[in-house]
Amino acid sequence: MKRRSFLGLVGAAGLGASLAPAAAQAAGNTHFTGYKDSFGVVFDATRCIGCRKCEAACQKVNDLPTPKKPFDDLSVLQDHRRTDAKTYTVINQFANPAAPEGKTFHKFQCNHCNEPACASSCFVKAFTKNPDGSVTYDASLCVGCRYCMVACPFYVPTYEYDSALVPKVQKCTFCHPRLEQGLLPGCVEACPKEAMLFGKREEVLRLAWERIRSNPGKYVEHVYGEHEMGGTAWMVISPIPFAQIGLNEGLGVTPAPALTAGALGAVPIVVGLWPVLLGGLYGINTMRERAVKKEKAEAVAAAKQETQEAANAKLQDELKKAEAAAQKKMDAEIKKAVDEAVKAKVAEMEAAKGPSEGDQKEAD
Amino acid sequence: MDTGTFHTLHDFMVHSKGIVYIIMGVILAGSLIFWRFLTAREKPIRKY
Amino acid sequence: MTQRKRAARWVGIPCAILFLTVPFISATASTPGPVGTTEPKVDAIVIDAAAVFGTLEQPGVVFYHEKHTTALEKMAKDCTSCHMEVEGKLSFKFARTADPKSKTAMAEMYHTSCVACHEKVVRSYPKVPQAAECKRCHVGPAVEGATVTPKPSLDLNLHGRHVVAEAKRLQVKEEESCKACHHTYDEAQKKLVYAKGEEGNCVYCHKQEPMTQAGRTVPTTRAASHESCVNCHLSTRKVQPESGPVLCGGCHTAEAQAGWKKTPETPRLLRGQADAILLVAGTPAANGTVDVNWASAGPGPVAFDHKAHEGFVGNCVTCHHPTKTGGSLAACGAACHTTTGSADGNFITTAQAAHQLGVTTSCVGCHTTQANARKECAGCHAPMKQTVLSQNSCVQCHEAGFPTSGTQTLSKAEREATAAKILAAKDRNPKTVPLENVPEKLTLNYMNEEGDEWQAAEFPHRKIYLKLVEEAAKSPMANRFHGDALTMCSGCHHNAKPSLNPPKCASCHSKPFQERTANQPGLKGAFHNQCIGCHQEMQVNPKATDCQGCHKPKNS
Amino acid sequence: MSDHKPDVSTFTVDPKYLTKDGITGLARELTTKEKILEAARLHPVMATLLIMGGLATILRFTFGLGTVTNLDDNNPWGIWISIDLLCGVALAAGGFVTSAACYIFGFKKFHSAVRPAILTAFIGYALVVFALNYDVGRPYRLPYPLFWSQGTSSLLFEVGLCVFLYLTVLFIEFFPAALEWLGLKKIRNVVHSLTIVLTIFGVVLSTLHQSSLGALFLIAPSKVHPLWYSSYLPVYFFVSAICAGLSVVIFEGMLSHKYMHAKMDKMTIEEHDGVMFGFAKAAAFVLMGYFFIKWVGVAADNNWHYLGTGYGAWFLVEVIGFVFLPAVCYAIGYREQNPTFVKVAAVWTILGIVVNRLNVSQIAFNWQLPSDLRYFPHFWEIVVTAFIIGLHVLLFRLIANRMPILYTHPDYADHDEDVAEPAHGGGH
Repeated sequence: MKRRSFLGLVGAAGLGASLAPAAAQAAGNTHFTGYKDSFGVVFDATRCIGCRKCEAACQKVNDLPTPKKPFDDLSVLQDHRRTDAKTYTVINQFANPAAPEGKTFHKFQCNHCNEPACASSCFVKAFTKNPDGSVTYDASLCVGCRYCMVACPFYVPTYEYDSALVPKVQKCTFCHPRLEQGLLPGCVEACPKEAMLFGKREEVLRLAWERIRSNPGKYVEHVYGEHEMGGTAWMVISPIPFAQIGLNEGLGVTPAPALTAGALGAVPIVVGLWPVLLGGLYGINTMRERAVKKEKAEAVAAAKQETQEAANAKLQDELKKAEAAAQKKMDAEIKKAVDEAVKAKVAEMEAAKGPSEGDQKEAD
Repeated sequence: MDTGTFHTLHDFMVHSKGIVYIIMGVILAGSLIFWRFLTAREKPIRKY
Repeated sequence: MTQRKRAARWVGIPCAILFLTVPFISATASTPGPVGTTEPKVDAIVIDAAAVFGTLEQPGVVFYHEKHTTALEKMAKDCTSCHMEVEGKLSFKFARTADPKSKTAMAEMYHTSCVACHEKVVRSYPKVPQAAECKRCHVGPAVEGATVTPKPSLDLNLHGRHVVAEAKRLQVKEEESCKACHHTYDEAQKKLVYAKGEEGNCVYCHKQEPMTQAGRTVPTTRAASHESCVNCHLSTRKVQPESGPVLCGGCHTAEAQAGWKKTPETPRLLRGQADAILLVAGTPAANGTVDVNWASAGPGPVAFDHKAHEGFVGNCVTCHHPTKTGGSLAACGAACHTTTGSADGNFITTAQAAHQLGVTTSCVGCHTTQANARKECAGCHAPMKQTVLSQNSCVQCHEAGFPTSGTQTLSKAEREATAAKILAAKDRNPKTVPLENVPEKLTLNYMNEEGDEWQAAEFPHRKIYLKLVEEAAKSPMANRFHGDALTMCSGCHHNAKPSLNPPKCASCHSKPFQERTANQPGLKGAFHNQCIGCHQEMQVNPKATDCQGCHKPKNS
Repeated sequence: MSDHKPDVSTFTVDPKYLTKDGITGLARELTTKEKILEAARLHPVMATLLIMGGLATILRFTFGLGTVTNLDDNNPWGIWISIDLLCGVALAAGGFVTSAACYIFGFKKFHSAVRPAILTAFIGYALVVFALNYDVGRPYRLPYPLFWSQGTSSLLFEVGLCVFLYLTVLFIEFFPAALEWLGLKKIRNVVHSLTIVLTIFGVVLSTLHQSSLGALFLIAPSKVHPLWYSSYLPVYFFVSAICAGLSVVIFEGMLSHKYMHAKMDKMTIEEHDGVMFGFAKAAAFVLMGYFFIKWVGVAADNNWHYLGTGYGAWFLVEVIGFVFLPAVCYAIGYREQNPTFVKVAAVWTILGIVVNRLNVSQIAFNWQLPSDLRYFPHFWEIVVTAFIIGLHVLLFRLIANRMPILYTHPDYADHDEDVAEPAHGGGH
């Protein structure tokens, strides 16, 4: 387990403060300011002349395929182009009547957000915000879901749609490998006009504002990317409103992870409370059912008993009646039998008297 | 560089949500076990 | 059966609710969509006169004035078809001289007049909107502001032409023709009178919004100018063929304005101003005298060439600008921009009024704007920072050699004389360095690295220098303010002390993006920004992306 | 009301495969040959779908997404996500809704609806996962987020985890049917005793991933039209999924009664009207609640002015035409006890859910892009989606024709009395 995860676990257990004070961070009130001393670039649209040297350099240092039209063919600037899996940066031309030759250019590439939406959206952590300011992509983790492309407010990540089984997401890397060697990004180095001001982000931001302030009227008084989506490493200063050089001015300043923090925060609460609520509902229902069942059972029992008793009573009654009837019958039978016996005796006696009239007569 | 502090909100969230997911697993298992513990004696008591 | 009936009723009710609510919601919800992209027409007038009485049920009517005048002309009709004439002057209100008192009366007036005419002309113009076709006229303020772009202005040359014309018309001497237009309001007589020597610019009294002054409403610039100019042009037209424009397009398009005649000489307008005056910080008095306390008078007085500026600027109002409620031709520091500021001057002090950047009404602000406006100057001037005044620039205007302590009272005549003397002594010739100090060609041979695509550029140093000198010589301002011969060098050889042996570019510009000098370009950036930036600003070849215009490819 | 009598004439399975006992519908032991023959019996439309689907599969896995889809760098998600995933999951909500109603909320009279609903949901979820294999670039890495590299800050991780767990739960819930079919009494009883726990887990997991599917779009406020983007998106998705679940159970019952009537037992047939009207009542009420909270979202972000635009009109069509009106239709159906209204409302609601999911993920998504950069599905994308839907129907029929789904297995009829008692059982 990584040290960070371990400390986090300890922190979660409430011991973090005492064991590792350095790691203790309260989320509710913590403000993340990004990597100190990370690099940044300010693209100065007043300087860019649309020579496409940066595009050529980018293709060269990143070993990208050679495009159909050569880089010195400036007619492509007429179309509004975007980057693709084989191009990490493009220059686009925009009309600006006030500029020399009536044109202003904008260089499009990954802006390397301070809080990258691609990284925040990636479900396999394929994107990393590096301490040097670059946002890089690890193809060995990528599943190819393209949620990063949905999430990116700048439409930066591109995809190898022509690859059937091993497509990669492609985007500008800020020449992360070159930065590590102490070299400048390819495009920055190639620009004949130094239209890209490279340095520590904080420093180039300060210098950008210095340029704006010391040339009143030359620039729109805003550094695009200073606060957009929580700030980006690549920023733009422009002589005309940013919307007119193809930038979305309505992005807001909320960093991407903060946009989803609320929804993610609700997840554990649902997990924690739903079983309680549902268990409770279930409990209430079974209890009610049980109560109903019990009542029913008792009612049945009572009814049964009542019936039994009624039946018993009736039986008794019947028995008594039957007994009485039997007695009566018996009495009648006895009486009848007695009467018959008496009659028979009398008849016998009469018969006995016959041979001896005298007897019979005597018997009457 | 990795001193245990976070420079970006993203890093912080990956870390903290990771722990929260573990806690969620614990909650699901724990609530089940606790419910069993809670109701285990109901049967005998009901035999009045 | 009843079951089915009941069910039908249940279906009917929600459907009815749906049909009733959906249009209502869509009608009330405002649609933030793009504004009309149609080309604004100069003669489009939005008629929403009834709006002063409250919200209108219909959007305003967009009325194309020129379309109507053309149509009327074809029918041999004139302005009086729509505009009423009072005392020989047209009222520029439609079909009335005074406004009705209620919204309905106003609307009724327009509807009756417009519709009556449209009904009459429907045979010749079958497409004209008719009575019931509300939406064809009430299309809303889609052409907002169209009628005032671009605003015509009466510069000194045009003013001069009017002076001559008015003198001829009124048959008076030229200097007496002012009364034709200039007036003030006399409260005692309660009428407009001409006051000699008090002529000012129209906008000092006639503002964008109607202003109340002395209990009466002063018409807006728009109303006043249309009433005065157009009526005068119309009446002149009756007696002579040549007169000023009377239709919208005659004044309100850039093409028309460019076609206005110009006299070769622009006459000066004399209102008692000095040719040159010494501007000095102190307490001004009414007669032009200034009490100066030299100890607190700042960096020395300025000798101001008023006469020359009249010619450069071409009008009075650029410097003698109107204020919210008035304006005057008095000296800046006299009443408004005093040394400590006053409410009349919006608490802008003399020093601020002279030095403020980013405005055209201050001395320095106007000078920097001028330097950037011409493409021949912009190569050097556009990249110069314009947020602070450089420390060396004070002496360009502020004269040395004046006392630094004690007090003095300077009369207007003394100030004029001193200024004239100082200005006469100024060297206004173009200054150049000896050509042997200007290298003919430079090869910027810093491109030895492997992988460099191009060969080093050959830089025609002297040719460029001479071209710049030639262009600058055409500008009196440049001749006056390019302090010495080396000034021209510092356009490129900046940030170092001007010298005939300036430091090499590479001594400052080397590797880019060094932490402590990050806003200082590297060598490649410095060259390209300097050369390309200047070529772009001065609109000269080679163009920005023409690499081969300067460099040869390495493999050739 | 009139659907009671078994109508063998509309039953599609060849009567020779039926036993004489038409009520239980238990098939007699078939010969292997008969089994193959039966499996191969397909409607021509279905057969075409399967062939085309197979073709699409081959194309997808040989030439890549670029060949079979109109997806591009601006539009990374097409109808495979919008319909197969978003609609698929929402419409499979019947499983948790029905089992919760029956086992937790105590509506025992819905008992006969549980098994078909669980089966529908199980097949639904299984096919969602199946369809994802087409859409994601490297389907063989689908277990990565669960077992290899957990991107816990992603809503998609949450969705993935829950769908995986819920699929497992649904499988176990469905398992008894298979075990009964196989006659494995002992295991069946053990699994069966888990019913309540599984139901609760199911509700928890469904709440989470149904809502999280909506929350997926929370990260792109600049891309989704303001009328559809709301911080309430997760709530909307969850509540509308309940409506979808209820409607699907009604719809599925409707179809089963039409085509598989002979497979039903007396209880299922007798309970059918009760289930239908009970669910109609619930759906009407939930839909109306959903209708109200949709307006809360509009009010919360003060998006009223958008209602006057084209998107606003479309929003009104969705919210009034596909939420309010079906709710009213359900209500009329319930009040008048009119099955036609209920059935119409069920189909209407299902369409409404599809409209909503398409709106959020396609129509209102990338709304600021010029129309030539917008997405429209490719022919093969539609084929694959239709193929997945066809598979669903096929699998349902295949299983419901064999296993005790629409009837109670006679061996376990008496067990149903205690089905509502929990496994860990404290109930008694």
